[in-house]
Amino acid sequence: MDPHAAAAQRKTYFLVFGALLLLTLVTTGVAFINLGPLNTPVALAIAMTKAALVMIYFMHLRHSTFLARVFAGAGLIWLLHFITFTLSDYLTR
Amino acid sequence: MSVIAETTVAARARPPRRHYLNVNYGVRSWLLTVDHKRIALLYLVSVTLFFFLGGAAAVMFRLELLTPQSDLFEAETYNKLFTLHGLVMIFFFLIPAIPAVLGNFLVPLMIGARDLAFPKLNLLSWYVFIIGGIFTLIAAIMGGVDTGWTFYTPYSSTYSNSYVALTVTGAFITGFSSILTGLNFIVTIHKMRAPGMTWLRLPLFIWSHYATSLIMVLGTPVLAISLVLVALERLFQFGIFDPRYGGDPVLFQHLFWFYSHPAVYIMILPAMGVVSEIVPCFSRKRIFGYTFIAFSSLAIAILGFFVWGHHLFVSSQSVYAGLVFSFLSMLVAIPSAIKVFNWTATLYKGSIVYRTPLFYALGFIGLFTIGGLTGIFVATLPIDVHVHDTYFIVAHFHYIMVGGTIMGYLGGLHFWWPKITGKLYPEGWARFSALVIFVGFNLTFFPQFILGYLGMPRRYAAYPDEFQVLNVMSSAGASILGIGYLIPLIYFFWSMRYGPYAGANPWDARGLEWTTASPPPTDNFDYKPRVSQSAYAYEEEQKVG
Amino acid sequence: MAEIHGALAHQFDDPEQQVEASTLGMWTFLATEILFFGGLFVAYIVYRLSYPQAFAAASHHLDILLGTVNTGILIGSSLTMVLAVYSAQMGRSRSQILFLAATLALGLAFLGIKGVEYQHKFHEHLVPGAGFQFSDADPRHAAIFFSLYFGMTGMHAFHMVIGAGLLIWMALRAWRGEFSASYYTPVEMVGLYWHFVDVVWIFLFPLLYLIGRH
Amino acid sequence: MFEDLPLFPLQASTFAGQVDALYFFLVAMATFFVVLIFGTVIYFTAKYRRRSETERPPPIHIDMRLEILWSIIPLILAMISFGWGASLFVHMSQAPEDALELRAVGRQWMWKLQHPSGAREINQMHIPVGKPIKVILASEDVVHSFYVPAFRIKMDVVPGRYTATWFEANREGEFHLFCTEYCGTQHSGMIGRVVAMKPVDYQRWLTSQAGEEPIAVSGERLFQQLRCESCHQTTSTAQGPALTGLFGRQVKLESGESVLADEAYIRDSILNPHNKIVAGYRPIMPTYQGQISEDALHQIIVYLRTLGRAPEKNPS
Repeated sequence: MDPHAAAAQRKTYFLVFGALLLLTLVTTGVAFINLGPLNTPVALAIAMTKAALVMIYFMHLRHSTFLARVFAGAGLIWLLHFITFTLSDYLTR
Repeated sequence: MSVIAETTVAARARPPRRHYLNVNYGVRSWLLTVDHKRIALLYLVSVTLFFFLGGAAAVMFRLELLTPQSDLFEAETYNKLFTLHGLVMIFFFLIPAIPAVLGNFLVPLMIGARDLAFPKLNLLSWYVFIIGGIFTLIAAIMGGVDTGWTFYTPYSSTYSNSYVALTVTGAFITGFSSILTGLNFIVTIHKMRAPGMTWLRLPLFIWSHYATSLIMVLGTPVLAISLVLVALERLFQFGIFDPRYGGDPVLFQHLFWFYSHPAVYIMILPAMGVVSEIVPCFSRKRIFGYTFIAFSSLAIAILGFFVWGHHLFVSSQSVYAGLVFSFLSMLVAIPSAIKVFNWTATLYKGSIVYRTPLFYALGFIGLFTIGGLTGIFVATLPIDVHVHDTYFIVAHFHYIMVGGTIMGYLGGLHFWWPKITGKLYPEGWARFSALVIFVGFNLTFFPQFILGYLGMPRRYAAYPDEFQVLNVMSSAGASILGIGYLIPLIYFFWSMRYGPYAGANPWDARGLEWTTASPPPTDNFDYKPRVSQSAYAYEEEQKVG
Repeated sequence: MAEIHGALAHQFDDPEQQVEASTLGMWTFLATEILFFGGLFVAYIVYRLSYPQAFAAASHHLDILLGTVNTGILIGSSLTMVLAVYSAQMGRSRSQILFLAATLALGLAFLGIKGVEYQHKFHEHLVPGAGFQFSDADPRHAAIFFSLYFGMTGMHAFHMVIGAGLLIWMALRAWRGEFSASYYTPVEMVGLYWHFVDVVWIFLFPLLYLIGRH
Repeated sequence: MFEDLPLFPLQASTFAGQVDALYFFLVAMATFFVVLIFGTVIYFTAKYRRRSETERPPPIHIDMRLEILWSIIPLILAMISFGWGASLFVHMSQAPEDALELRAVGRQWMWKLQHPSGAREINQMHIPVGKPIKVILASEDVVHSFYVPAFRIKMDVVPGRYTATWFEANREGEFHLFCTEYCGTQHSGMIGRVVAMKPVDYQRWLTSQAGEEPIAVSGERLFQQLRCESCHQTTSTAQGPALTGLFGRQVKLESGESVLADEAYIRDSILNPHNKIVAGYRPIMPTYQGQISEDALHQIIVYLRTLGRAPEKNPS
């Protein structure tokens, strides 16, 4: 890797770290504001953003092969499927 | 013992001087091996032991069921026996049988690789398997467990007075051996294929193992965590499933079957792969509908995760969920039917050679057809209401797991035995035992369909008198089946020592595994495999290198 | 290049194949891990939808300050982890070891704070089982919350402990000079694992600590 | 010899004929395919056996029409069984309003039943033919399953909640009652007898069981013994919501939602009173978890149902 790209890489890591810290404070702060039914969706949206940042930048999915991305997504999609189908019972009882 | 009648030219050749079996000797060379072929043999020995243990339990409770009263054993012993049978057969035989033995041996050979992608992980998976097995066996020796292999809560987590936690730990640990095997296969099939071995040139055995591996990797962890939760509830009164602690017992059933229904496809898909190799070989013909069979394996693996709720039709699951899961379960019929029809069509205008592996494969097709069609019965809601947890279910899944998986496993073992050991098995005895197994199997399990529709519940140590005749038929069949399984055990041992040398390719089969010596060298190939043919090119000569 | 002797395992044809295989293997393993935690998440969602008040009441007994601090610490450890991989990539083994040590220290700090929280719960009789006491409404379902809390965070902590072991192992290997700019796959794989454990926490934190705080 | 070898279960409910009709359809379909596959496999294997070493079978290429045909036909047949099964299942899941309600409790390892008149039975169920009967099921310990093969009905008995099944017997006689969810050591001993009799005989049987008070009366007595009425009065100063006319009504909750006051809701409100607080009330009711048996819960609920459907009132 050439030094220029390497420096940019390092900078990205610190930026992502900053964003993650910021989002942590935001999610804690928002929890104390009454958003009605929206509190949980907002908290989850922030968590997903943070997870995406970690996966794309820290876990290098940005530079990964297509296959690695597919398997990274497969687990998540499968978990969503698991949740949805279990709830198809619980929410219709 | 009569040796195979027509000795092939290859059989008169000499075995290679150096191969994976004699490259080094001693216990250490086996227990520390990272050669996938040796690990396959470690698994072969282990699963065979477990198979006969589980079989012995079955023979014992079939004896008990000769009479309506529970007179041979007390109900408690009976319950422990069927639990041991289920646990051992499912977690320690059916799930690892084909993938960890034949799959381990053949996946690298078939794709032209030197080994699996992670050989040490492969060895680790065997150790994990053995440790899990030891836990389960210790629990069995200390007094056993009586929950049934399904561990339904709150019986397992609170009420049972048997060694649940220890057994659950055993099953939990063993699950990781399955995950490691699946992970290894996925990476190997993606990354280790020889030049020219494109996806659509892969043998169907590989496709079915790829599909199986997806289930192992995506399903098994859910079983693992469910068992952890059962153990936490049992040991520390963590409230998750027991209504006394506010939990919902049906949630366990959701978690359990999210894995355990796909687990049925872990058992059957590899056997389908075996059949897809054997049928074209002995028909001397390309397999019919290659792509349909290949993609139906993936379809079965994925659909398998969408149908678990059909185990909960009478468990107070919502009517809506029941309808959804019934509908989706019906769809499994399609990829299954595609496979059966394509195998049958492969025979058409073939040049069929009668050999034991083919008889097993044809037996598989027939019995799987019965098992699959009765699957439509139990996916149909009102029929399942009546037959759920009766002997109808027992018969149905034994047609799949014994009629399907074990037929496939034995067929595969006979087919690749010459490759694994370099020796031929005695054909006459093999045919005889295949016949005994087929007859014994049907006599054991067909009466159970009738028993089930009559309403005899499963897991009953004692039963009303009117069910006796059918139960006696079933027990008689079980003893024939038991003998049928012992015969191959004996002649396989015999052939290791006295069997004639098989040659590299005794069946004149296609596929990379037949292009190397029997037994293969440690690195599998003495040359660099290159593939320029599609699989099952039986109308051409095999192109090598 | 004596350092990378044996780096290419016999079953692979070239280093590129080896790296791709390792990466794919690790991601496949992480997919497994997602579903392993997934069982807990499913149980959590089912019970939270069934007993929302009890979950909110129980969640108020968690220490939000310690939770937030711990989240920050774990994110910090992810940064040092990615910098350790970066140093390995650059072939700077000294800074690689330092960053691995920093990651380990942050991980241990996380576990320490977690331990303090567990101890508080123990004193407050909030550990499920015979000794469980809960003064607010609906103690039975609050007990489910705490069962899941201990189940999920315990399982997470267990992964952290394994991760800590892996970090020590990687630091030792780096110290022995086994890695170079052309071969650092093991560090990268441990990094993936460590970040994954971080991601799990990123979801656990709002789900466990931040219910009904307003 | 066929007395010893039964091949088909008795049909003793209105469901039995309907379920069996579907079953015969499936048996016919299965037989057709089994004969087809076995026949074809045996025929091909015999006809195309290898006759010479040099034989080269002609390559057969994939035929899309064939593949589509044998994908579509199973799909159609599977959809027929699904549709047929689904409509029957939905019918079997909805008990008629006027069904006679029996209350059953499963425990290791017996069935306890109580009739509306108060008559109690163990491991027996006397019922009149020609009348829809709903059995409301509860478990005191583990999961059991209530199964009467002659009626083709089965329902799991899940601890912590009510489940229910219904049927209408159309044949007099004695039939098996089985537990079909493995429930421990004496699982196979958890069996009983269903006695289906003419309605007049059933009435006669009920009167012979005199001495038991009706369920609702037991429930009322329990209601007083447990001092439920001290809070759940009809006056406006009451600390708990009035229960008259509660059953079958929509109840507005403190959380803003509203729920139907059915048996599950009442059961949950007694055992987990803080889970669903009625709008306008404080969470002060103690839980009766562990202090009240499943039998007693059944009785209280039946009593509360007899309180009738009073005109809609503002609970506060």
